[in-house]
Amino acid sequence: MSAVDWLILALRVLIPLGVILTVVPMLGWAERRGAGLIQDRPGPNRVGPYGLLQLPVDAVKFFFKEDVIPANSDKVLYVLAPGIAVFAALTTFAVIPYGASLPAAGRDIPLIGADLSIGVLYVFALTSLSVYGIVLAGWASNNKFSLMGGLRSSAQIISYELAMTTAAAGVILSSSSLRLPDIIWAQERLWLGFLPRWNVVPQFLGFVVFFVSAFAETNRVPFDLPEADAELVGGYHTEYSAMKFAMFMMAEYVNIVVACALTVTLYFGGWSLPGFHPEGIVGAIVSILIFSAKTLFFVLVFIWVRWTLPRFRYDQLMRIGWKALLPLALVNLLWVAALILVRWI
Amino acid sequence: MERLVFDAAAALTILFAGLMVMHPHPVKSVLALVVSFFGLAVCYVMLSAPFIAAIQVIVYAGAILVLFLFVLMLLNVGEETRGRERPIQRWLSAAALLVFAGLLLGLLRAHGASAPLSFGPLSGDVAPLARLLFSRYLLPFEALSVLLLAALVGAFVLAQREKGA
Amino acid sequence: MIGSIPLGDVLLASGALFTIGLAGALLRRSAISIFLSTEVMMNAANLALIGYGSAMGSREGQIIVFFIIAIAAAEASVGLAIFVALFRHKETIDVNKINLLKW
Amino acid sequence: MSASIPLWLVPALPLAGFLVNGFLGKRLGKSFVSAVGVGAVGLATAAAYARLVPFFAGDHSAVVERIAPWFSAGGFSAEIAMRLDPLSALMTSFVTFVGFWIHVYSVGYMRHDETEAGYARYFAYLNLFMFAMLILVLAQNFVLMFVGWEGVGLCSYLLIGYYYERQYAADAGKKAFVVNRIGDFGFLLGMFGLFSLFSSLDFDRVFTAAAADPGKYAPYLTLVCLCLFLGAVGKSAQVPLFVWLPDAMAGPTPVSALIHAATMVTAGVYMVARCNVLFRLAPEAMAAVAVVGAVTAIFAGIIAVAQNDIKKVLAYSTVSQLGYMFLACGVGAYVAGMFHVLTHAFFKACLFLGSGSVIHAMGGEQDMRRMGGLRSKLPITYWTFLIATLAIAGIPPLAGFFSKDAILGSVFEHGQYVLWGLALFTAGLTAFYMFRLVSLTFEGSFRGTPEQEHHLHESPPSMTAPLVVLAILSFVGGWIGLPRVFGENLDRFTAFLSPILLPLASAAERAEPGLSHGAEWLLMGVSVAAAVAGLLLARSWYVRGQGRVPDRIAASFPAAYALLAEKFRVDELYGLLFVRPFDWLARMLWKVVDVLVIDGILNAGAFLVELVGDLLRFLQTGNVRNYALSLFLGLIALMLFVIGAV
Repeated sequence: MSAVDWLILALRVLIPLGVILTVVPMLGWAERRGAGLIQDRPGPNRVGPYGLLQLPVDAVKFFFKEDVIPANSDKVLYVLAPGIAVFAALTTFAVIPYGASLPAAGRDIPLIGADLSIGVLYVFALTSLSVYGIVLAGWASNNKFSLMGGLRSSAQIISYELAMTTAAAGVILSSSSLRLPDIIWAQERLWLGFLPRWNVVPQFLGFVVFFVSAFAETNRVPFDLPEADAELVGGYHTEYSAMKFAMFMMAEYVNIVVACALTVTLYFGGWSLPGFHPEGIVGAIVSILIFSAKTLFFVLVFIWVRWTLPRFRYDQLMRIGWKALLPLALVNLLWVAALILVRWI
Repeated sequence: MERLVFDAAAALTILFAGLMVMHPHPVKSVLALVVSFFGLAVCYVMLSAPFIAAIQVIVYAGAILVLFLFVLMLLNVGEETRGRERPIQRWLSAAALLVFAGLLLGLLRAHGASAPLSFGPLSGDVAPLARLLFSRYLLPFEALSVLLLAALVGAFVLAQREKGA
Repeated sequence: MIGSIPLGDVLLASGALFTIGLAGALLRRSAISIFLSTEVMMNAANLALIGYGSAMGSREGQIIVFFIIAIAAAEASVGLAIFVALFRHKETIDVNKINLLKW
Repeated sequence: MSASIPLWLVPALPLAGFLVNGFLGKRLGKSFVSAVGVGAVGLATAAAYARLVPFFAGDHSAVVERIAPWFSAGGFSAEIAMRLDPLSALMTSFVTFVGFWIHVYSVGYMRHDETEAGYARYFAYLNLFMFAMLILVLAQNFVLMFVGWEGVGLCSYLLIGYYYERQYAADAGKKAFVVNRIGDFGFLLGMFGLFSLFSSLDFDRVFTAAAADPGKYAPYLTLVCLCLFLGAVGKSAQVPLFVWLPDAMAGPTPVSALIHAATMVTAGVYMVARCNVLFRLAPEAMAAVAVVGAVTAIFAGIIAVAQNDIKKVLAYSTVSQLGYMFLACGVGAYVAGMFHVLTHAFFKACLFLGSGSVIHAMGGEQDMRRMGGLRSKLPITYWTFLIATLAIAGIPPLAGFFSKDAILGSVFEHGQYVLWGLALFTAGLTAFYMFRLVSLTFEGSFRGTPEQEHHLHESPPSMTAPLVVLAILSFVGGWIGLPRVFGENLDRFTAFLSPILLPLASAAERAEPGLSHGAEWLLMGVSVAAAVAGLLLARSWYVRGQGRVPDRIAASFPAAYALLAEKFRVDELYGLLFVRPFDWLARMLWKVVDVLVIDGILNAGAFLVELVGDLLRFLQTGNVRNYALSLFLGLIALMLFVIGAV
């Protein structure tokens, strides 16, 4: 590999990373503005136009607040936990294609961090690792509320991962590949001349299960039991403050972005649009924009849901996971298998 | 290059496995094992078994060890206490382990096994593996699914609180 | 990928891992630690299987490992349920204190 | 001859009756049980006679009907096959006939004193007996015959112990069974011997082979025949195995009549006659048969004199008469023996049924000393009983005279004068004790309680009808075999049976008429004289003398009388010789072998296991890690072993 190749690889990976890290604080702003919108109140509007400068102010605040490490906590793990959370969230993005290939420097550069043959599995592997951040945070804090949050998180994520994977298995089945670019390519065309060949059409049930599970996986309302502020003060991050707390916040938003990107990739054709054939640099840029738009839409749905729905009880959460979503995912899988059997897809 | 990565990952695996055994606190043990298994997954990738590597991370790190952690936290198990026990178990175990390790080393040395792996026909693709799994090994696969169901029911029954208790 | 990993490395790693797991199983007192150690041993075997499979150009090693991992999952769930039930009765999972079957 | 009715139907019908009564009888009620029980045997009789009448009238050659292969093992095979030849035809004719009338009699006899279950059980067993007896008689090979042989033994046991709630009846059944086992053992040994000699147990093949090459088999046949005869001795209650028959009177009286007088006990005679081809080649065995028969005849006759139980007298009389039959067989006069079997079946059945009628009237009383003067109260019983008594005593022209005379004549003819003397004395003895019985029972005045006297009544028609039928046959039954002195062609019985039961070769070689007419008349006169003498003596002592003379004799020789009254104490002797030693042996086996040795070994084993367990249990530390360590040590050992092996 030449130096150019290395450079391209680095850019391929680092640019989206940078974008995400930039976008995430903006999501914090968007969430608060969205909350204001939905709850009929202003939200942040004092610092800068539309409160946009709130972001750097908050960042500065996080940097300079006192970083408290509780006594009797497990210091190493306490410090490690938020790192794990952010790391697991960010690395997931590596296999998600964020655009069509870019012709540049005499090469056809795929717009993806790492084109793994087991892309989907990689995503799930890292998602399952993300639970460690929360669990460890809960345990290391040596705090009852934190521990409860950690416990809830571990049980919840394992439970919903089942439904999520099973729903995704339907997509894998219909695309007969674990590579995410393959999955996108499989959704490129039209059905009957007008219907986009997106997986969401035949597998709407699967999409619903996947998306609902994504809420649980990211610990978002209505499944934010690990931090449930009404019961557990702050859940697993009760003891955290300053930058470490910021890292948990960041991990949460990165997770949301990744979950949405994945949803888009699996069910909504990723960067593709029916009738759109990316050509050249412009095509690549357009594809990136399409992907970003789709992802942003689902991120806004996340925010919308957060300020709309109440929180479930823990037993309700478990019941939905095991008795509703998992069976539905299985039904979806059977349905896809049947469709393949009769050669409709 | 591959050998270097493999050896590094293997060293990491062994190091953290050792840490897991040494550490008196079960929670730390589990965490050490997570790292160790992560290293093992890297080893699998290097041995052109990416699917197994992914499964390793998803099932072991993502499910089994989380379950361990869950139980440890639920039971709030603390550090191992040094109970009174006859030392014969320790000494005999240590001696036997030394003998065993010596035997393994001897066997490795005697039977070479220094030949490099031939990766020729093997690619990291999942499809051939799936084909094998769903054709020749279909019956074990189905049996396994029954086993998992049985384990599910069994675990449920075992962990259920006894009625009236 | 170009194969340049000697089988000996794989087997050495596998053997070392197995011995470590064995040591843990023999020397630890916490039932969960022993259980973890057996997992290590199982993974050592997995590593050897994958190594041999690759060396022989066969995928059957991976198939076996796949099965082993699935069985390990079943085993872990039942085993942990047993520990939970045990802990409820004995308030401990120290195997030195669990000796109801003593003569 | 195409048979319209298959032979197997004859035993099958009683079997069906047994199955119905045995399994359903309890719920069906007495009338239904009677109908099934009597009907099955009646139909069997009808079926048998449908075959027998043409057989008697026409061709007498043997017919074999093969029904099914039974089993086959190695070189041995047996089939279920039935044989109709003059001998089996004769047996079948009276077994079915007498059996049928005894069934009829049983309806009256058993009706009142049994529960429905007991009644059904009784008829079921009786039908089963008929089945077994007919199998025995009709069998074509020794194996099937043995089935019938054991079957009748079983039924005998079951029916003797019919009143099983009474200790003595149960004991009597057991005794009969055990004693019969000794005989059956002999029979089995004989069968084994035959098979090793002839490689077959089929009658035709065995007898043909034996007849074809006498010199080859003769040396072995003595032993084989003695073994077979041991079986006959057991079944037919000969010395020394006769002890069970008197005790067998514990069963219901019709059973005594059917099984222990008319049919089953003659099976031994039938078997010896059936094997006459073999016995003929074994003169020593024949001699044994003759001597045993003669000794039994006189021995049982003497005992009968001093018995007071009406059924016991008849039982010993039966033993004695069976001795006669064997005596005849022993001297080679198989025809005479079978002739006596036939006539004996009639008059002895009649006598037993008559005694049953008496017992019935007396309300269960069997002691003759409490009877007397029943003649007027039970006229039909009395007259039929008298006819049968005259028949057994050998008064011409009744049935017994001809058969007994044929035996005596044959014995004399063969030059066995000692045996002849014994037989002649027995004839007189027979007349004596039978008239003693008649006198004590029917003559004189009633000696029982007033209650019993009030209860006295003639039996119902179902009981008297068989009596009359059998009495008539006791009268005329002998006329089918008139001796030569009355005319050359009158002995149809001999003519009928002679194809099967050839006279002894030695006798055949001699001049055809062994005895002159004069000698024959003389012999006849002597036997009649002996009978009449016994008869008159009994009348004078017991009717006119009121029993004073015998009392005086008994008083003069108390020891001898006691010995006689106690049946020569044979039972006690056997008790001393066999029962006690076996008892002791069993006790030893129990106390020493079982308790000390076997239990000791067992307990020692258990103790050892316990000891080892006590030591080894310390390995059971209950500590999982110890177990894991031992597992691991085992692994190392295994590895070392494998490395060493490679």
